[in-house]
Amino acid sequence: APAQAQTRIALLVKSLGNGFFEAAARGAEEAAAELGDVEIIYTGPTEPTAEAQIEVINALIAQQVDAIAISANDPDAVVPALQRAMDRGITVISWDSGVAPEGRAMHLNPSSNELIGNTIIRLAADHLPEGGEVAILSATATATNQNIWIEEARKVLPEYEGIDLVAVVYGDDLSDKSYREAQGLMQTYPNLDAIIAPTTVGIVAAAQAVTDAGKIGEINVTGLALPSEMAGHIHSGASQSFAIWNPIDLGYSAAYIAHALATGEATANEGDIIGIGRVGEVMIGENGEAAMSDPFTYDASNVDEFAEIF
Amino acid sequence: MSAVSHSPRNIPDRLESPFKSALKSWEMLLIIVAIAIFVANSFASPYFLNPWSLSDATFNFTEKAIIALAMAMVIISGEIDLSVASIIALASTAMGFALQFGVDTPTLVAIGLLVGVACGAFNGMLVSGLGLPSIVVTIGTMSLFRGIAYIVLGDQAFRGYPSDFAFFGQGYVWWVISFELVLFLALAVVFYIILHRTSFGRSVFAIGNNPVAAQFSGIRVRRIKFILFILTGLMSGVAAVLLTSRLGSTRPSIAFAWELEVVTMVVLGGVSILGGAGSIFGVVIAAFIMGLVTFGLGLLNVPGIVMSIFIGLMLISVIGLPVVIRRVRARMAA
Amino acid sequence: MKALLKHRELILVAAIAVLIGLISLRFPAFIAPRNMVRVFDDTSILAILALGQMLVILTRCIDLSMAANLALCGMVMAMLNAAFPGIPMPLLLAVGISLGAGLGAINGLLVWKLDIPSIVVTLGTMTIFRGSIFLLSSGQWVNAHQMSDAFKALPRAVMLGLPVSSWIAIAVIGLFVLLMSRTPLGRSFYAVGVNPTASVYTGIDVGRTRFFAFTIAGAVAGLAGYLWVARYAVAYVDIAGGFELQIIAACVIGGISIAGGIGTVGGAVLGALFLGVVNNALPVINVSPFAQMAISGAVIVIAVIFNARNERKKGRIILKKAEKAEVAP
Amino acid sequence: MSQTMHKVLETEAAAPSLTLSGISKSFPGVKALDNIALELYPGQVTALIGENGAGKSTLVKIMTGIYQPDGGAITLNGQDITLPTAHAALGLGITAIHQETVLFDELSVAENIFLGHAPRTRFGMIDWRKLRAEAKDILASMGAPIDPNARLKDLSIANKHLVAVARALSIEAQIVIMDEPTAALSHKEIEELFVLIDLLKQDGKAILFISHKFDEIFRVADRYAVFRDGEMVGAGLMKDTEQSQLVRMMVGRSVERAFPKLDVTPGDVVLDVNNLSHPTEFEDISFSLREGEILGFYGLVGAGRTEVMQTLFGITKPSGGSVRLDGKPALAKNPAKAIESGIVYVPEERGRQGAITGLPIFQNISLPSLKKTSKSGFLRLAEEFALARKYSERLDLRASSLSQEVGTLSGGNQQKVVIGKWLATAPRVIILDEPTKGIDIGSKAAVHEFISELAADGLAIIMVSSELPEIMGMSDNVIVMREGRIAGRFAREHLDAETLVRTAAGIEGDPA
Ligand SMILES: Nc1ncnc2c1ncn2[C@@H]1O[C@H](COP(=O)(O)OP(=O)(O)OP(=O)(O)O)[C@@H](O)[C@H]1O
Ligand SMILES: Nc1ncnc2c1ncn2[C@@H]1O[C@H](COP(=O)(O)OP(=O)(O)OP(=O)(O)O)[C@@H](O)[C@H]1O
Ligand SMILES: [Mg+2]
Ligand SMILES: [Mg+2]
Repeated sequence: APAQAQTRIALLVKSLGNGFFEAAARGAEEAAAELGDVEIIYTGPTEPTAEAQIEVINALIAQQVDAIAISANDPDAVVPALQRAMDRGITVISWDSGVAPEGRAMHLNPSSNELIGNTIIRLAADHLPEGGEVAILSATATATNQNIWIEEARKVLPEYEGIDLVAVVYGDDLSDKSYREAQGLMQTYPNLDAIIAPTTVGIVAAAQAVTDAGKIGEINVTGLALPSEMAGHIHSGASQSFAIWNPIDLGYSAAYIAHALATGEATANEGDIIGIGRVGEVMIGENGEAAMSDPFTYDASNVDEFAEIF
Repeated sequence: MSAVSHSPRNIPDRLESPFKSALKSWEMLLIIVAIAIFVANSFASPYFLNPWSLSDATFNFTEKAIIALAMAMVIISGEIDLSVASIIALASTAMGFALQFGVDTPTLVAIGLLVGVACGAFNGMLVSGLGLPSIVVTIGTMSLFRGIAYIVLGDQAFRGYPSDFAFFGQGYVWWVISFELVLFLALAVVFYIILHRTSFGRSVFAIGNNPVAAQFSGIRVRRIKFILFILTGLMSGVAAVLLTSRLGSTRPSIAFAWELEVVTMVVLGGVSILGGAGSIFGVVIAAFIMGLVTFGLGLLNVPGIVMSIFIGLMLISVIGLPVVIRRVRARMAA
Repeated sequence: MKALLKHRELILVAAIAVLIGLISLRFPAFIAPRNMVRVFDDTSILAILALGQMLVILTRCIDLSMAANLALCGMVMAMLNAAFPGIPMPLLLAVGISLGAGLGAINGLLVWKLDIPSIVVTLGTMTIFRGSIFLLSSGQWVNAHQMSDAFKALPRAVMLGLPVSSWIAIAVIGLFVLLMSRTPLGRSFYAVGVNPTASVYTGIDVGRTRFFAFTIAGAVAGLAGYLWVARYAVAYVDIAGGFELQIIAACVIGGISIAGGIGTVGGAVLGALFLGVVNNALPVINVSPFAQMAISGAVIVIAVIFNARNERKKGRIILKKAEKAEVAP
Repeated sequence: MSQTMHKVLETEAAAPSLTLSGISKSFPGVKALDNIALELYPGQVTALIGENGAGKSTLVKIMTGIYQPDGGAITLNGQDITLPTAHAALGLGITAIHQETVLFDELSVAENIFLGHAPRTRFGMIDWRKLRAEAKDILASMGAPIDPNARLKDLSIANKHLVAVARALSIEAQIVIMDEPTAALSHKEIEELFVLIDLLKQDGKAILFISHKFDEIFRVADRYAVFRDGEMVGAGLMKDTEQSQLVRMMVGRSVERAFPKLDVTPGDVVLDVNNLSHPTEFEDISFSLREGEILGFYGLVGAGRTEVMQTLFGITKPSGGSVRLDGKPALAKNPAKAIESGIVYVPEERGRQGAITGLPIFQNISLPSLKKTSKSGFLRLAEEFALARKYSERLDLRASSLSQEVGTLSGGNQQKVVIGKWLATAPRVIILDEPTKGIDIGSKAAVHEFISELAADGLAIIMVSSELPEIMGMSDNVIVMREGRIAGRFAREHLDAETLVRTAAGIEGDPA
């Protein structure tokens, strides 16, 4: 049994069995090792729903963990449960997929939403010098962060000459539905030039659909994904490039911040600066949000080396 | 029986006292299982035996269990309702929608319950009115109801429920005793009486055993089934109020995939999925068992999906074991 | 009966035709032969799964674990392929299909030997199978580049204008037609569904027949598991999540009576095609993504009502005007 | 053919083809069979008789591999055999027509006959052409006018039974068991069945024939075996015994005359039915029923009597006509309404429409009377038990306790529960559809006595029956139905078997 001296930090994810979160967990462990007296509890529900996540929160409260770092399935639904946690003296932060301000001390964005929104459009635009039609294939229609990014993307769209966002469809993070939606896009918009999928299931399915439709070279699939998942499609040319922030760093940072706040080494008021080990430091912005780093772009040149890692 | 005695004059009411048969009953087995799990948990985790923890744990199942009470009656009558979770979604959406017009808490609750009843009535109409198989009907309405919620809400969420509304899902009646728990236990008593102490309940059993003979016996089969579906709808409405209040917000994905957990609860409770047999008491214990198991494993940070393996195994073995035991007994006897 | 079913299948064909017609009004390219082939190919997985489910439903059971079975087999095959790309495809397929059959057999045994109601059994195994995938893969994905090209290529290879996956579906359909119409086993599925008691008296072992239904359904799920992971070139814990309901819906739309004993291969396939057309149409005629769920729900409800109208039995014929049973002298 | 019978009796020496010894079988709470020994001889009919619950059907189920005996041995032509499954029994050429028709509604007649032993093609596939042809032949050989391609669903009960017989014949059997094959058959069809039985005898098949009807037994059987409470209490040659002796063995006491009809002078008209019609089932049915009257409805199975009665009870909607109870319109919308107004119907299909086999006896009996036994919707068990005890005792029910599940009672005892449950509602008009179908002499007498008592108490009674003696013994007036129409009306004093049968079969119509 862990000595009570330790700080016990729960890394609570949307649902287990997702490469992205597995990587984040490894990052958290890394941080724990650096910090020494920290135990990481990596956990999550079966289904990616708020109700299921609340059950896990209750269990964590009961264990009197010192901190909960959550990537939420629903920004609002988990608030009451997290508030109860805070009432019981547990430090709560959210990361990746955020929680409404009243439900946590601070939120760590993998990167600033503006940057991500901008990046996913840029990824497409870079390969469309004289403009063209792009469509977005998102996760579920209720996925918070995807929706924010799409919003941001819409904002910056005018800055990109001739890039025309023709549709936003939802693949619900189901491979068959995403695949079908991608096929639908290719049919509805015969001269589509790029599909942007800011979600890993979606981008993989879309790349596959493009490959199967024999449209490699015509349609560039891009968006957010893990190198390990996209390496194949980069080489096949279905995808020129894609971006992701380093999930290991994200988990690492979340653990660092949770630890700092739980041990009182730091506070999370607007303007405060919290050190996050090798990643550097973050500054708490308005309504308690902070951004970790810029998304990093992967293409044929570097995808393989990272595919080994995450 | 005929072999036992030839004189018709002395047919006893029962062969053994109700008490003795109770000892052999399914419920007894469940109680033992429940106690076993409780003890196991308290050894497995130092955090288990803490009133607040246990109180929190009850929130994990009270809403489902409330639906299970009505579901038990539907299943005993030989039908099933897989749309309950979607009814929650639709009812909750309706409440959130009304919220936009700034209605007060009582009205909110009323709306939630009404929508529940309406959905139940729709199912009931299709099943008992048109005589359609409930399992497929409710698989359909399952998508239909939630689908409507999606059309209304899309990717939006309804927030900002009045603070007094929070009581239903977050309030405590006394110390660690939550309102949800009290309401569940109260409803359990009500349903126990309805099912086991009234002629309505008796009719439900009769229908589940043999709908035709029940009809020939002057039981209004269709009407009773209709009522049962409305009852399930109503309880889903209640659950919608509680859950919405507990989450403090509404999204169309609310209560996703709950229907199977509710059915699991009912079946664990010893209700025959084929209809005609079961008891409310069993369902109540089953609810606590499932709550205890998931919470206990949660304390050990067993991943949710592994937990579900456990529930699956429990479901099969709890239903299967008695059969096996009977077989083995028979073996030894022979 | 036969006549009635034929009749119903014709209606279903008509319905699908009308549906396609309407869609092509809004989106002409939809009826393009190439697209029709695509739709059929996209539906092939659902179709063969529906056939498996049909057997189970005919015997008055239901299999909620088919999608989970599919996912588990798919994952196992993907992991094997990733670990030992050397394994020849036929062998790998054999492994996958037998694994599926094995899992189905577990359902079958529980239903047969412990006579636990199938809905309970498969409710349990559904979660158990899913969980096992997690334990097996420890949550990791198997991604496109980890799979051998042969693994991914097979279902896509085009023969005589149709992808192999479509041909596989067609072959399965053929086998089922033979099974159901010409073999004692096939007939016993009907017998058990129509009247279990009578089946016992007739020397048909009800439990054993159900066991075979589940085993075949499992094997079919195993096959579908391969087609799935190969087509979408990725395997992870919850692929085909919630697909079990689609499968049942296809059967219901196809006029397979949930009460058992009534249903045909044609019906199941057409039911699947109907759903396939709807699923493929909704994206292209850009219906609001939020409306899709409601629509498919409505379709199911309407189908049930419709089938019931066909099945409703009229009063018995006693007045001399007509007893069909009499042979015309 | 009576000659053939004698021939067989002379060739007494023949060794038994099937021998049962020491067969025992217990069910929870019942010893259904206790150390039974039975021999079946080739070319002979052995009648198995015994009260309800004596164990007859249980023995049949053991001989056909459906139940496994707790102990005992079975030898076929001198070799020891075991019957682990129904399949095994069929394989050994043991075939049975069971008490309840067990066939497949959705399948064709031909397939019903050959399911499980269908002719195959070279490739082991089912040979449909051959199958249909053979089915046609068998049905023809029985003189049954049934189309092999028809769906069983579309057949009347009677024809269904004939298909069951055809199935038994389709199997190359040396042992043929018939468990109350005539219960649902009409006079005419019973005659045809007896012809078949004689044919089977000539083929040297050994036949076990179970029936509660002594006239039939004396008509076809060469030997008899009597069961009482699961024990074999006697066996021998029919020619050395007579009815009273058999009855005494059966019940262990002698039974008073079967039809204790009390003379009641009917009072005022209670029920008045006018031109009741239905699109497919019956046409202008008109009759009136008086207090204390027993109105018999006779006809061949399939004549549509049940349908008429079920319409009066609110199960089926008529297309026209009127029903008046005490002069007031009383066409019930549903059974509940009918019961309220005082019309009750004791259904014919015990298993499907009468008994709720999963529930205990007392709950079955109290079910239609719940309004009475409960108080403002709440159950009162004491009342229910009282009610149940009253009627189960009056009907001489055999059960281990009132909490025993009805499903575990024998056919006859289940029927008593069903009748009891309707009498318990204290109705004005009671409709009994085949009230003594499958009930043994002892209980039959009890039921008949009871019926006429009820009549004496002023209850108006309709009795649908296909048993001539019962109709003639019990009815004040008789209505004969044929093919959905009333074919004749007779008053008690002009009742004569000949005419009734003729009218029912439509041999020479003499409408009243
Ligand atoms: N499945 C069963 N479970 C428990 N008891 C049974 C079962 N089947 C028969 N019995 C009992 O065994 C005894 C014999 O029943 P059986 O049906 O053989 O009587 P029977 O002679 O055929 O009566 P009937 O003339 O009414 O058909 C009865 O007491 C009955 O209650
Ligand atoms: N082909 C059939 N399919 C289903 N049920 C049938 C069929 N034939 C008869 N029955 C049922 O058996 C019972 C007797 O119907 P039947 O055709 O014998 O009319 P009936 O004249 O009332 O016969 P009975 O002389 O037995 O009263 C009815 O309850 C009827 O529903
Ligand atoms: Mg019998
Ligand atoms: Mg009748």
